[in-house]
Amino acid sequence: MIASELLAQAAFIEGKHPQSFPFFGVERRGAPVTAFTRIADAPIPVRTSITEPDIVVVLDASLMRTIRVTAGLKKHGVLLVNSDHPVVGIDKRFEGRTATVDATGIALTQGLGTKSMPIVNTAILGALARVTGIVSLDAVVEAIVKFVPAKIEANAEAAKVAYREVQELQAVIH
Amino acid sequence: MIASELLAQAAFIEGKHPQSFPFFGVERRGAPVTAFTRIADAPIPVRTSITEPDIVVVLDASLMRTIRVTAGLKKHGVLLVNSDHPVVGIDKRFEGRTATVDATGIALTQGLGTKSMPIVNTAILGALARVTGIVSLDAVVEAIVKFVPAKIEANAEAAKVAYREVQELQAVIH
Amino acid sequence: MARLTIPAEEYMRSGHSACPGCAATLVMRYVLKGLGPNAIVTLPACCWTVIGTPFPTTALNVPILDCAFEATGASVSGLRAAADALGLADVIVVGFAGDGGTADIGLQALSGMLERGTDALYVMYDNEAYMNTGVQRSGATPLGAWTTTTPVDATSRGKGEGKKDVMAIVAAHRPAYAATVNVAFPEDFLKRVEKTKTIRGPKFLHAFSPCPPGWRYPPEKTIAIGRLATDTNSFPLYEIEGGKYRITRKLGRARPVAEYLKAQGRFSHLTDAEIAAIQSEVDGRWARLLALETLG
Amino acid sequence: MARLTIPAEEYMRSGHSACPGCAATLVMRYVLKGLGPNAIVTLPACCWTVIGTPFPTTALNVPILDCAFEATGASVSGLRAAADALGLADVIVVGFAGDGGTADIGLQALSGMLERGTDALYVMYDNEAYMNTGVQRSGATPLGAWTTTTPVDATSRGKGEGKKDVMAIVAAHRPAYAATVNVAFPEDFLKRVEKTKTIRGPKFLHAFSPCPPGWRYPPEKTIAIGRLATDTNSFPLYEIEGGKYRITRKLGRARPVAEYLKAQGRFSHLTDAEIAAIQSEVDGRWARLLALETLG
Amino acid sequence: MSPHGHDAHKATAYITEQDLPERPLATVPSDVIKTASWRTFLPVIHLEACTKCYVCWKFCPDVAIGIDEAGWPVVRLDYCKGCGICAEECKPRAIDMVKE
Amino acid sequence: MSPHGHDAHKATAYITEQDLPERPLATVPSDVIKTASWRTFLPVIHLEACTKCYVCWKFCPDVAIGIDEAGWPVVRLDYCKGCGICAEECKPRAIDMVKE
Amino acid sequence: MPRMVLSGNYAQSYAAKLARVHVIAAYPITPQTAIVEKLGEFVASGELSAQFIKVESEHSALQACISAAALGARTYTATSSQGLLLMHELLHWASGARAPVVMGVVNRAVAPPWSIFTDHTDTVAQRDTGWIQFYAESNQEVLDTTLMAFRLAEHPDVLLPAMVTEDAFYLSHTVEPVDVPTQDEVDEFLPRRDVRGLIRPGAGVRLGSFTMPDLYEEFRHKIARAMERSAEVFFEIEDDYHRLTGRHHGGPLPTYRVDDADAVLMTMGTATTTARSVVDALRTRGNRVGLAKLRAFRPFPVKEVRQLAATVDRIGVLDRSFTFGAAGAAFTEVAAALYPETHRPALKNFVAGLGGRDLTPKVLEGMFKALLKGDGPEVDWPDLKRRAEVVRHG
Amino acid sequence: MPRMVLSGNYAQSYAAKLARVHVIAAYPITPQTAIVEKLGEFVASGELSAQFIKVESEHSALQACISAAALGARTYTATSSQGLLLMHELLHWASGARAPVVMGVVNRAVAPPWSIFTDHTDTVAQRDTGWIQFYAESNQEVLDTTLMAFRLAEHPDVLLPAMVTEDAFYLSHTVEPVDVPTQDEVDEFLPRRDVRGLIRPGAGVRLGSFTMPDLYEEFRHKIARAMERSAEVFFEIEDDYHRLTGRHHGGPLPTYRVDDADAVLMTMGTATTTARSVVDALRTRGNRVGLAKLRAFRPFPVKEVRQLAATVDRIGVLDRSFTFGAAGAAFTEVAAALYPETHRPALKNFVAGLGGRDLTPKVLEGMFKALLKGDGPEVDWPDLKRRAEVVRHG
Ligand SMILES: Cc1ncc(C[n+]2csc(CCOP(=O)(O)OP(=O)(O)O)c2C)c(N)n1
Ligand SMILES: Cc1ncc(C[n+]2csc(CCOP(=O)(O)OP(=O)(O)O)c2C)c(N)n1
Ligand code: SF4
Ligand code: SF4
Ligand code: SF4
Ligand code: SF4
Repeated sequence: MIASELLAQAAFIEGKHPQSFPFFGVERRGAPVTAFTRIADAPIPVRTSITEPDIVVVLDASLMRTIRVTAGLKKHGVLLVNSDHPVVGIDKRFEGRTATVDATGIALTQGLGTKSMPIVNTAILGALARVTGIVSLDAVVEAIVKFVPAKIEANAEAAKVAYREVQELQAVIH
Repeated sequence: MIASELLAQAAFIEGKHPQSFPFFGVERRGAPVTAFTRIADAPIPVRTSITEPDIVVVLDASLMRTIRVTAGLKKHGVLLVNSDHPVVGIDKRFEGRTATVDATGIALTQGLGTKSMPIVNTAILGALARVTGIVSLDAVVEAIVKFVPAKIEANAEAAKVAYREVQELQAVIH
Repeated sequence: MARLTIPAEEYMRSGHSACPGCAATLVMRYVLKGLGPNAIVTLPACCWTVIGTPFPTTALNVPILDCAFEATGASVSGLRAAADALGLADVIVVGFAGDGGTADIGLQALSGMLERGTDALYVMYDNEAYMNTGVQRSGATPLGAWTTTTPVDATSRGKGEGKKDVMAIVAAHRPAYAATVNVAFPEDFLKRVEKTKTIRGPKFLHAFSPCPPGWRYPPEKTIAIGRLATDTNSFPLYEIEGGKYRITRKLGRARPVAEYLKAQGRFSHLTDAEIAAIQSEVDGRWARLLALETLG
Repeated sequence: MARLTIPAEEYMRSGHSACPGCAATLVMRYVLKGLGPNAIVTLPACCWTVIGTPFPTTALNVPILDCAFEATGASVSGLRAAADALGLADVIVVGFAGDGGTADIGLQALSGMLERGTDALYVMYDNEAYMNTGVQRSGATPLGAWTTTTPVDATSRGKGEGKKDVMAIVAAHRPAYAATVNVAFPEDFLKRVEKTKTIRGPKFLHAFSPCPPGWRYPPEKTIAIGRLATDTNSFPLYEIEGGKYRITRKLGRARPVAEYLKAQGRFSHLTDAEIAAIQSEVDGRWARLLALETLG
Repeated sequence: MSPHGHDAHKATAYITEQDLPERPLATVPSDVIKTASWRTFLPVIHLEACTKCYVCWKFCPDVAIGIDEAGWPVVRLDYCKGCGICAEECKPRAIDMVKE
Repeated sequence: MSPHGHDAHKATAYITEQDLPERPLATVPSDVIKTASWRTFLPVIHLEACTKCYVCWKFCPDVAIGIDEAGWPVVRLDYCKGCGICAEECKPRAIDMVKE
Repeated sequence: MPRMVLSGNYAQSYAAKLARVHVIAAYPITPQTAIVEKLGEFVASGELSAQFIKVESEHSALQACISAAALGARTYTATSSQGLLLMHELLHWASGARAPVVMGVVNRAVAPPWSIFTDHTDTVAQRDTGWIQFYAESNQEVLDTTLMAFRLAEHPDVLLPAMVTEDAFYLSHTVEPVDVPTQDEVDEFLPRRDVRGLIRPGAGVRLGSFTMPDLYEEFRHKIARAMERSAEVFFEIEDDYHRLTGRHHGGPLPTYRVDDADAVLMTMGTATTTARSVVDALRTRGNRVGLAKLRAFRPFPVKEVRQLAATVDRIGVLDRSFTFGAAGAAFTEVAAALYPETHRPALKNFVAGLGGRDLTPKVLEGMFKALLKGDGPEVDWPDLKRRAEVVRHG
Repeated sequence: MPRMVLSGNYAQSYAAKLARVHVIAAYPITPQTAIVEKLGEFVASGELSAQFIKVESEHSALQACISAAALGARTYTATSSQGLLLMHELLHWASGARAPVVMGVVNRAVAPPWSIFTDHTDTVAQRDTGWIQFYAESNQEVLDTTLMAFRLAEHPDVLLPAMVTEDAFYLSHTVEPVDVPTQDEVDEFLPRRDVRGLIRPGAGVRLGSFTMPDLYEEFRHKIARAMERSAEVFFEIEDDYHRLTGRHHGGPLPTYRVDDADAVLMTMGTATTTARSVVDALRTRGNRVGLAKLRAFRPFPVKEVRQLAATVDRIGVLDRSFTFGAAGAAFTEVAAALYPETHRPALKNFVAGLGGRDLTPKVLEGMFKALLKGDGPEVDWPDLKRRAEVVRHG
């Protein structure tokens, strides 16, 4: 279950109306993919891709070498990146908040996935909960318990650790 | 090539506009079939089955045991039957002319088909030419020469013999 | 009643529309005699679509479900699944198709049925061409045979390719049971059919089905030609059970294939050399069959 | 340049969209290396439709003609006929399809191509499931393998049916040539491909094509697993020419099939008893192959 | 005017849309159709030669040989199409095909 | 916002209907698409251990091993997806996979 | 009635499960795959007692369903795009045989060129096959309509196959909250199938005979009448469903803010949701616009379209497909339906959103504006990427 | 130009032969069989130098043609009914790949129940597939139109597949005199195919790639424009053909005695011939009636229909097929075409002649009379066999 769908489940647990969907190229493992999630208090009134997100989550920082992940991101939005070091100088035009979490490291510590294919979904959600408050950590953990088919403990733990360890860049460095 | 199509070719040779088509059940060998031919001096202005023919030709007299072949036949039309004996008492309402020809006998004499499956098409056409004059014997023979794939001589001869031997019932016997 | 060598019950009715002398009717008659009243027949486009007589009449005492020409195997699986889901366990599902509907356009659906292991009987009556549409070549038309699409002509000597070996294709799927049957040998035919009732899984019968107009021979010769086919090893009778081949009718010495070929108009153009080539092909296939039998 | 054991020319380009470690790319790469620049590839729906990269890019240096999923064999015959009619005799027509597109939905078109004797090469790259749609069972999925439609579960132990024997089905059509090839043995692979260039008529290659995400193993193991498949007799290498079988890679002693199975997540649920059953199935098939080789 | 077997249903009660079942479901036994009209030659069984082997019964494609109470084969005249198989296969040659 | 390989054509001149060929005929070589972004680990070849056997070249699914003028294998960084086959198959273990 | 976060695909699977289908036969195709995988799981885990036929093609899938239905089974299949096209012969077959098969379709573009994204060509091109067609806007509607489709298809006055479609990815892969009825509720709404008159073991009957010209036309007319009746029956069914679940999706042509509207846009599928918010936005800005959702495309809601047109002066019809050599299919049928009316609104056809092109609020707003202005061509492709220059031919 | 007595089927075969097709791939089906058998004979006898592919299904037949066409071959196939339906996926494919395949179709009813007789459902149901469609009235028209279809399909401004249809038995098996052009004449009219831009040995190109949402719609629009252009190109081609052979069949919508007509019947295929004689008969009796033949159904002749309607007050459209849940397809499209017109004739739809039901002068006369009277339902099945009693449902 991909992160965006789990996020939707967590939001739902909190009584929100989530809408979540992948932008589906004909995905091949390892190829970069995009997914969108909308969360609102009432049913979502649109069914289109999101071109101007409030929050961008990057699960693989290496993509940032070739792709401008902040394209469309609202000026005062949030960028959350899976990375073991602070990411800087991404986009001079971006004035929002940036946070990083070593989701890969956390996942591997929890035994999620393999070295070449770590499964970082749950860790990143923990971090997202902390940085944005859009869902609570409790809801994330409950969603994990309900919908993750295997290694529930480890996944829940990954979310919790990430929640603790996520680093927000205190100042926007240009 | 079935008799109706050969008739069309003969009529065409004489400068007429024929239109000929089978009523096609999903024919199985041996099952009775029907075909229609229209012949005119100008293109035929209808494309429907013929329900009120001027001429009815019966290639297998045994059908007359179960089927009223004169159904629809115009009151003063012509009925031509392949039979080795005069056919009588067919239909009291029918007031037209009736003729018979032993096309089976002629075909077998000419070596056309087998005893259980004689090929009577060409013989019957010869008789038809004589009884109705709708096409000439010459045209029938020419059509045979041009379009019959095998035993051309024998087929032509069958037409000629039938032309000679066809019997018209002199009086309509009720 | 008197001593009959095959069951007396008739599930095929008179009044059907087959050509005089048609063997496809006997295939149906024997199959149903063997299976009894629990059969449900699914029928794609083929001569039998017409033989079965037009609406509102029907020539069988068991149900017929018409299906698309190319979909017999799928129809069979659908019926089986429905019977199982509805608790109609006794139903015997029968797919009954011609060689064109089996070897060509319906091969995939048959393959699917075999692969997924549907418990049912598939009967291919093999008149070696598309007869319903007026004698066009099928994959199962034998080498050298005339059809309207394999004309005999300056550049063409009847069919240029060999007969598709449907039994070998079926065997490659490792079905529960497969056998060749021939209407000229009704008792043997019935034995095979009855055997299918005792075996679970996909079963296949390849039924030889001479066709007077399509093969160009007089209708009374249907049985004689059927006999010749087997007696010349042109159509050997064998079964395959759990992968094991067994020849069910072994001849002392096969008669020359020329006898079989010469009885039919569709082969009348063949030269002696061509006949000899066919003979050696038949011999080769027979030798292979014997070898397969020993293979086990 | 240095001493290479297979041709240096590349007809497959970088930049393609295959998963890391995908063997289907190597199958294409080797096939085209063997055939050279006169190949025209017709491609049904399969992973390669995507691997080949989206419009306006293309990953081959030779033409690709996309065709309907189920119609590769027909597309091949169409291209061959056109090439012949237009005097493009040098063209080598290649149908390149997955196992689903060959053994299931495309079987009929393949059978047609074989039966009518089209002079062309058909390559089935066998990743043993529908991978493009995300790992569903195909006829060619082996017994016991997990796929999304053969779940491992209380009532279900992966695929319940055996692997469809496409080579046997092809062989039943008596093609001009058929062979199994394996990307783990590139030199042998190239030999087979090059041989197809010397033979007229329908040719078939069954190419083993491990798939990391579908088979659940790390991408670097693709070649190792390919090797194991052949070294355990799970995927023996052999050819069939004019009906004669020849094993092209004979082992002293095969390794236990468990080694092959245990390297893959899709088999990780198998019990020892289940593995033993698979072993005996593999042994049986190998014995039969040896017997077929002696048959001639 | 279309005098063949396929018109047999005209003998039935299916004439208007309202007569038809909602689905195209045929239910009338085909033996309402008499196929005698297909016949040119008729099999005549000479019982004195008949051995009651029932080969004729077995091989008749039209189920047009019946067996009477005494065990004799009888031709069901309504249905025999005259293919001649019975006569051909009858070993003791007890059947003749005669032109009607 | 859809940052994967399938957007590579955005780098090409195909933008409006008028740029397109009448038929859906693709003509741009796929190597305009750089698949480096798929990679997590990078193969590093230690030439001192390399025997020039070219196993790495043979088995690379992405044609991402080139051979330089001196006959040494080189990783084409733009295309290598980091599958690790080269490292796995290199007998003398001349290739390491290193996290980028 | 539990509420779950489900994708459109899972909404299909849950509906089929709740309908207690007897037989499922389906073949994978993106983006339908999850429907079938989920059903496979239900069967494998024993949650659903059904026969799952693993077919080798969509053609076989539908034949298997038709044959199973002939024996009395409740059957379900699902497909998309090429798979649906491959079924075409059997789509005709299902209606001719009066087999009440229910099918989920994920609307996806047709090849070539290949595309797996939303486009209505696949189902629109089946408009002549005698299937009832519903287009869904949300996953809730997918689930509810599928359940209604079973009851409608099997209704003795109908006996026709029915499909429920959902836009690729916009529904198929989008998760959102869905109220899922309980098994008891569904059992009440949708009792076991009534199979009187079908083929029965032991009976000398035949379904599908060769039929002569004297009766074939009459069988066609029976289908025509059954299709007409289905429109009426659907109202009853929707009311029943409403009573049971409290949900009503508004019949074949639900409307939104049309009462005083100067211009109404007619949409199918997910474009409706976004269009609705555009209506609200435009209304806030003083534009009197409204929306009509073509939920049932077959039978075509002629009466409802006429009713709507009676009070509106401009109607735009948005087709997410295009019939070459004609116009968008919905547009054509709307125009034909309104032909004999005395009040005839100006009609415009918008062709957009093909092959997965996003139908953004902006594009939809443009349509409303063009409607209000009344300019532009009769058939417009408003979102095409074009250059100003002269078109090169050839 | 020799005159021969030919069936409609042979008219197809002669046209394909005269077109010097490179590749033929076809599968037998009644009543198309003779087309292919005859072509087979031409090839076997050496009269035609072409590759004849003996396929195992119609699906494969069309794929073989599409692939052959991609390499530059002129290709021909022929089918009917179920065969055409089975091709459906590939019908879409041919237009998407812009393959100028020419196909002869014998219009036959679709199963179940089985019927081999005339009915237009098979081709009408392909109206959304992007094929050019011509319906022929006579064997002469079959031959002439097929030759024109080759040139039209291959025209660089068009590049679309085209089908020429003929009614089962009424043309397919009916022999009548036909003027057959000489090979020289045809060679002049129809030069070898221009194959620039197609796939070529040695080139790294690909036809049919996966395409993302940013460009798919644009390819569809290209097809739409090509289809539009084909209407114009056809006029040129027909003029050329006329210059060469002296024959002109009157464009996409030839009319007969419509100038002062109070009522006009629109027909497709062979019903036209009989209807024409009915027009004459009624005219003799003082009824001002006329006839329009819908010769081209795709592209639909919107302009010509509008022109016709400008001067006529009542139009009847005869459909030899019926779209369940809507109306006859031709009727629907005529109504849609006339929707925006100011002068709007009363329209009536006659559905008749299905499954081989004879369209007799009497039935056709009834239609004219109903038109003139202006009574009866909007959509009428005038020749249905019904009882007076109340209809039983279910
Ligand atoms: C899709 C499709 N294509 C073609 C046909 C026409 N058709 C009906 S029966 C038949 C031939 C059947 O041949 P075979 O299966 O050998 O049976 P036979 O007629 O010889 O008994 C054909 C081609 C059809 N009904 N459907
Ligand atoms: C008629 C049709 N049905 C289904 C599909 C969807 N589909 C595309 S590729 C594919 C699986 C292909 O499997 P396989 O041939 O084994 O090749 P692989 O993807 O494994 O390489 C499927 C089911 C399709 N394109 N067309
Ligand atoms: S054509 Fe042949 S198979 Fe068909 S009914 Fe006649 S004899 Fe039988
Ligand atoms: S899914 Fe498997 S076969 Fe397909 S591209 Fe990926 S590795 Fe290759
Ligand atoms: S496999 Fe290793 S030793 Fe061989 S060429 Fe490559 S790096 Fe060198
Ligand atoms: S890691 Fe894989 S893709 Fe990269 S060079 Fe090695 S084999 Fe090629």
